Amino acid sequence: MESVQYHAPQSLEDAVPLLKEARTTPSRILAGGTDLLIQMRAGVKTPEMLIDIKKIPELTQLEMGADQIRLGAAVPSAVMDENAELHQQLPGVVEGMELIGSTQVQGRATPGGNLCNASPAGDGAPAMIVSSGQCVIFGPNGTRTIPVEEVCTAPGRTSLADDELLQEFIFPAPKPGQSDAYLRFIPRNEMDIAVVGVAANITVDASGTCTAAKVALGAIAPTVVIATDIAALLVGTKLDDDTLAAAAEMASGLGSPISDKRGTTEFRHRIAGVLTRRVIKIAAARAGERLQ
Amino acid sequence: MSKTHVTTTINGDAVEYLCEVDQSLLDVLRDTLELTGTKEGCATGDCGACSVSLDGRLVCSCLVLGVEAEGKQIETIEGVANGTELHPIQQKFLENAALQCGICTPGFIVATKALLEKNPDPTEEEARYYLAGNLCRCTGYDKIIRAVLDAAAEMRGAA
Amino acid sequence: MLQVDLSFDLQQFCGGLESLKVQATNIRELLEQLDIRFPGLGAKIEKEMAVTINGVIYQDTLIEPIEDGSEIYFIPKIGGG
Amino acid sequence: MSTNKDYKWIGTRPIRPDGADKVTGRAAFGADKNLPGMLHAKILRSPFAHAKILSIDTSAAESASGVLAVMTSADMPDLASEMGEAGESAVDFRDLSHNILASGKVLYHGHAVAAVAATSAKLALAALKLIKVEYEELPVVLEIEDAMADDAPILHEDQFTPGGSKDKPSNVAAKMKLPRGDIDKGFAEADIIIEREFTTPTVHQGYIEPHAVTASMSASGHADIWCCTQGTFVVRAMTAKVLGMDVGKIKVTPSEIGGGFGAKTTVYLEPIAVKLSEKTGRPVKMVMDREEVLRATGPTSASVIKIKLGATNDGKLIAAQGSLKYGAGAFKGSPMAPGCMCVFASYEIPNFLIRGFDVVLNKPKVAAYRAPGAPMAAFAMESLMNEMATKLNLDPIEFRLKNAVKEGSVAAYGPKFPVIGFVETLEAAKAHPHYSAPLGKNQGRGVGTGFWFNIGMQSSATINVNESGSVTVITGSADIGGSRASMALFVAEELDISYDLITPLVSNTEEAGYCDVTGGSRTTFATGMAVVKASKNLVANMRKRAAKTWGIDIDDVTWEDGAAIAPAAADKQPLTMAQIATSAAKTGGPLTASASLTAQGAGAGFGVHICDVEVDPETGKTDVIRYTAIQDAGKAIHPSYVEGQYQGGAVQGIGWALNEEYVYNDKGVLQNFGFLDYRMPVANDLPMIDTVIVEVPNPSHPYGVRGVGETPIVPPLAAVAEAVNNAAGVRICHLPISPPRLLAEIDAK
Repeated sequence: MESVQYHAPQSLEDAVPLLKEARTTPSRILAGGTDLLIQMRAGVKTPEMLIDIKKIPELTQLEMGADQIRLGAAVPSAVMDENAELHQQLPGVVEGMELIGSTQVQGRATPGGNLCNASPAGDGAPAMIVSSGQCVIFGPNGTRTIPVEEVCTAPGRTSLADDELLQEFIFPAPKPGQSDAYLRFIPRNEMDIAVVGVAANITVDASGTCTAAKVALGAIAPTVVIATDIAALLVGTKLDDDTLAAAAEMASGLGSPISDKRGTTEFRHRIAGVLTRRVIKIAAARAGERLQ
Repeated sequence: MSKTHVTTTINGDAVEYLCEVDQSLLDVLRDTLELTGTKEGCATGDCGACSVSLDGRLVCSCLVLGVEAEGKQIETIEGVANGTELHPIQQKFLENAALQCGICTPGFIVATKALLEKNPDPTEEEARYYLAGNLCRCTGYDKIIRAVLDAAAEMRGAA
Repeated sequence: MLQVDLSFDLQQFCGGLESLKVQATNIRELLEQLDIRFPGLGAKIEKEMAVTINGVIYQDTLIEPIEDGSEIYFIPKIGGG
Repeated sequence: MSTNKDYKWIGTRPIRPDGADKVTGRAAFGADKNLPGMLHAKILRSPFAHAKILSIDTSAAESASGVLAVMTSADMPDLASEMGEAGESAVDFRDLSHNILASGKVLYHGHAVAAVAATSAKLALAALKLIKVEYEELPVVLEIEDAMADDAPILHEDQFTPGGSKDKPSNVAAKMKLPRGDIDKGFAEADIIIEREFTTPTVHQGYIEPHAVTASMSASGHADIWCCTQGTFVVRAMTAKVLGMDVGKIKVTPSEIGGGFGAKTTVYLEPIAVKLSEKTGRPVKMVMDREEVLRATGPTSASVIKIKLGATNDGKLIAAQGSLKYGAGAFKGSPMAPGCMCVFASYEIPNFLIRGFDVVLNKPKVAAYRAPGAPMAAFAMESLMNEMATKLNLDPIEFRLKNAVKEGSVAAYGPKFPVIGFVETLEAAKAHPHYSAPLGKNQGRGVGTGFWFNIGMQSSATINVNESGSVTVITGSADIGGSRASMALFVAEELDISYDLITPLVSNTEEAGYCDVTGGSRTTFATGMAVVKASKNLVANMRKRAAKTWGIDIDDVTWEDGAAIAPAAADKQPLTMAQIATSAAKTGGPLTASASLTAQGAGAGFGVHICDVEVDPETGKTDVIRYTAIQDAGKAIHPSYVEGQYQGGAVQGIGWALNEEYVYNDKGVLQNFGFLDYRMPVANDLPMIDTVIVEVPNPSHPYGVRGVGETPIVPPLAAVAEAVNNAAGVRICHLPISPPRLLAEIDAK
């Protein structure tokens, strides 16, 4: 039996030879491990090399700048949750991450891991997308930056090459009157996988009119659905009940949700609408509070 | 099959062990180090029976690799009591009859300790939310939550 | 005499008889008497059923005394979780 | 009867004797036993839910690295079909054997086919992949009514319905009929008749500790088994039977048990571990993982229950008809019979007809789960009782009181009830502040009641007195919920000594006298009876020792305050238990006492639950916001653990009602095989569970005890469903009330 190799590079530079080796050796990046370890035990993933990225400083730092927020790919959810400023700036992004698993899982789960696991029901991605997150991808030839929505290409698949790793996320700091929110539906109150998850990022002006919007839905398609039509519908309105009802209606028509042990197709369509309406309201209320 | 040498600290003791890369910390604790107080209920991070503290952070030891413990501080149920003197959380679990079969108890106590270190005065709702990753099938959680709140009050009083 | 009422399923074993009178002072004698009238019935009851005497369930016992005039009924043995 | 007496110890809440070890991690559970040189064994399981096994080739696995032995059903004796006593209910040993390792056919996905013992679990798992099994797939049948159909795929070619065709095999393994009066006449006299069909899904007991065993066979042919079980003697009996061994050659030592709820009253691993140990001469350890537990141990039955209920305008039940179909899984033996016996047991109904069906299908063989068969029956009946109360414009508890069974009522299952506490329990529920508390928007309240017989069976106890006067109490009854505390309380009360002087032990099958399983709510009742009897024997012995010491007649010696006294002889200072123990050598040798019995007269238990829920009408999500469980305990020995039984049972019932279910695909493959998707309630799904302990003493027990463990899981299904009905304006007949299902119901109204 082949034994698995384990490497925990201390810097991006140290990671380069490992990433090069990963071109020919089946490898996995180990962040929090909360998905990977289960997949390995079930025999779904059989890497021959694990690259533990948690000792690389760039991947574990959380930097709250005036213009942008830099979130290392391997920052545990619990650390995000404990950062009051991050809560204030990107409440939806925090919500997405803190809904993943239990307190115990929170201590390990990371935004980079959640995104690169590429589950259609991943809780992290929708809010990161609506908050215009960018991913810095590191490889032997340097870095490249892509929007969050370009990382997942299909369930379990990402656009990262075998010799690349997700280094960090960069979010623009929200403007006055702008905020985000994430809601998901699960049958219990914890410990479940999203049946549907919806994120919204809303900007309002002093009159309460929506001036910009972004809505994204998880678990209704193989990858996150960015609802540009809904966003277009919201802009210019005061997010009144009729508008939200119309948005909900549109959300219920989106995607191609499956029927499985977690919910039926019809149910997912319905819930997508309900959550869309509710999450826009929450994001709008938060945005209003940020007008000073 | 080559094994990796790991140096770590468990309940204050310097510990060295050899483990395979794909071996979980839970398996190392239970099988290699014979610290069987940490329990396995699912091995998928869904029941919390294997809860330990890793560098002060509550985790499921089934979702941590043994090799990842290198240089870390680990606390398990075996380190909660001070010798034969029970920790107030342990004492309150007993007084409140917060266990029936007892398989989930080590995980609950380790998790409760983490909770109270972070939040010495949790509401019932906060306690329930924090402990939602610890499954108990015997008690319906009522007496566990009472024990947690009772222990919190006692520890605040003692502090 | 004891009043023995038979459940529907036991009635099938006894040609549709719904109840009968038996002279017995304990469960062993009761089952013996039933076996004499319906060969195999006593053994079947001993193996598969519990005896109720005036409503109290007796399971796995042959020696329980039965007072004259008691009401007897047989029910399937009960387990539990 | 001594229930009006003030007790010193009975009814108090001391810390349980095993508690300190359980809060410090010292307590050893099933998977905690290791032996030098131990091997690890793993099981190859069927990838099909129904298939013929054409061949099994284990040669490659046998020669794989680290592998010491491979086993299939060919290594076990071929047993004839034989119903036997093992555990709580009759079991067919051939079925048991074939469930442990499939023979000829696999009957469910995950059915064990072969086992490998190797030097590590990892190597054993790797070797499983080398076993070549040739299958011929057969059509799969998963639903009860599909399995009953004429053209259904047949699981067992040699199984015929009793009273049915003798040529055509059937999946209906047993039928039952319980009639009373004339139902046609009864329904003709009814003013209101309601008829509905209810279904419940397959659900699992969900204990947190997976099954685990370590076994070691000696060269002399003696097997040692360490395992987590509700009954060591059952493990011994079953293992002996399926391996063709004598029970005297098997010793079973119980570990602490991490939950059972009925499911750990049978064996899956033990005979395999013993046989592999015999083959290798090494100890063998086997531990299931969670997926194996869910796929291949016994959940409880799914059910299809149809009930027609007739009442008169004055609120009296006049007629009832029930058809109860239970899925047994791959082998006969669902809890159909107790379900039929329970369904109408709580009410006086002059005319009824109950029919039951035990149906095999391609799912794992069911095992006992808390009040087996009763929760499904009560879900149907109590739901109709609630609906009928609404139609009659009666308060639902009032309606039940009008029809409740009491002492002297003839139970639907035949006999007359002795002293029971259903009326008292209903009255307590009615008087509880919860029952009249106001409700908010989208909130609703429901009640449900439950009944369970409770059982006695065999128990033994031994008490040894130490030279200091402290005592050890030994029984063979596994402690799943705190029974050691109860045993110590009985002894403290009887000997009139401090609880702290008593060490209760659960010992192995060679050192403890025979005890049947801990199940059926019998341990505090029956093993408690044996402990009380042994205590009384011990007191008699100690009085005798004192009489000898004093040279007076034993009848002149009484026992008070933990000491022998001679009330008539003022010059005789009381002899404390410690003094008697210290000088025992001089008065006849060590002090020890034993008792064994087949306990009779287990008192029926009745419970009433009140549940409030809040429903999100847009998502169909239900939250339980208040819950009260009221139940007759006869006498609560350690009230905290009685409350714990009420609370735990209620929450298992809430899970059953709201989210738990086995989800299969059409190939019979379980889709939700982990705790993530088999959704048991977590801490923040629930409110506190209030309890009320009603005490209507059971005259057959020295302290009035009734079993308390089973009943609490019976009422919640209907109580939750009714609360949802009232919150959302729907009528729930199918469980679980998962959000998609409830939303569809809300849409349909």
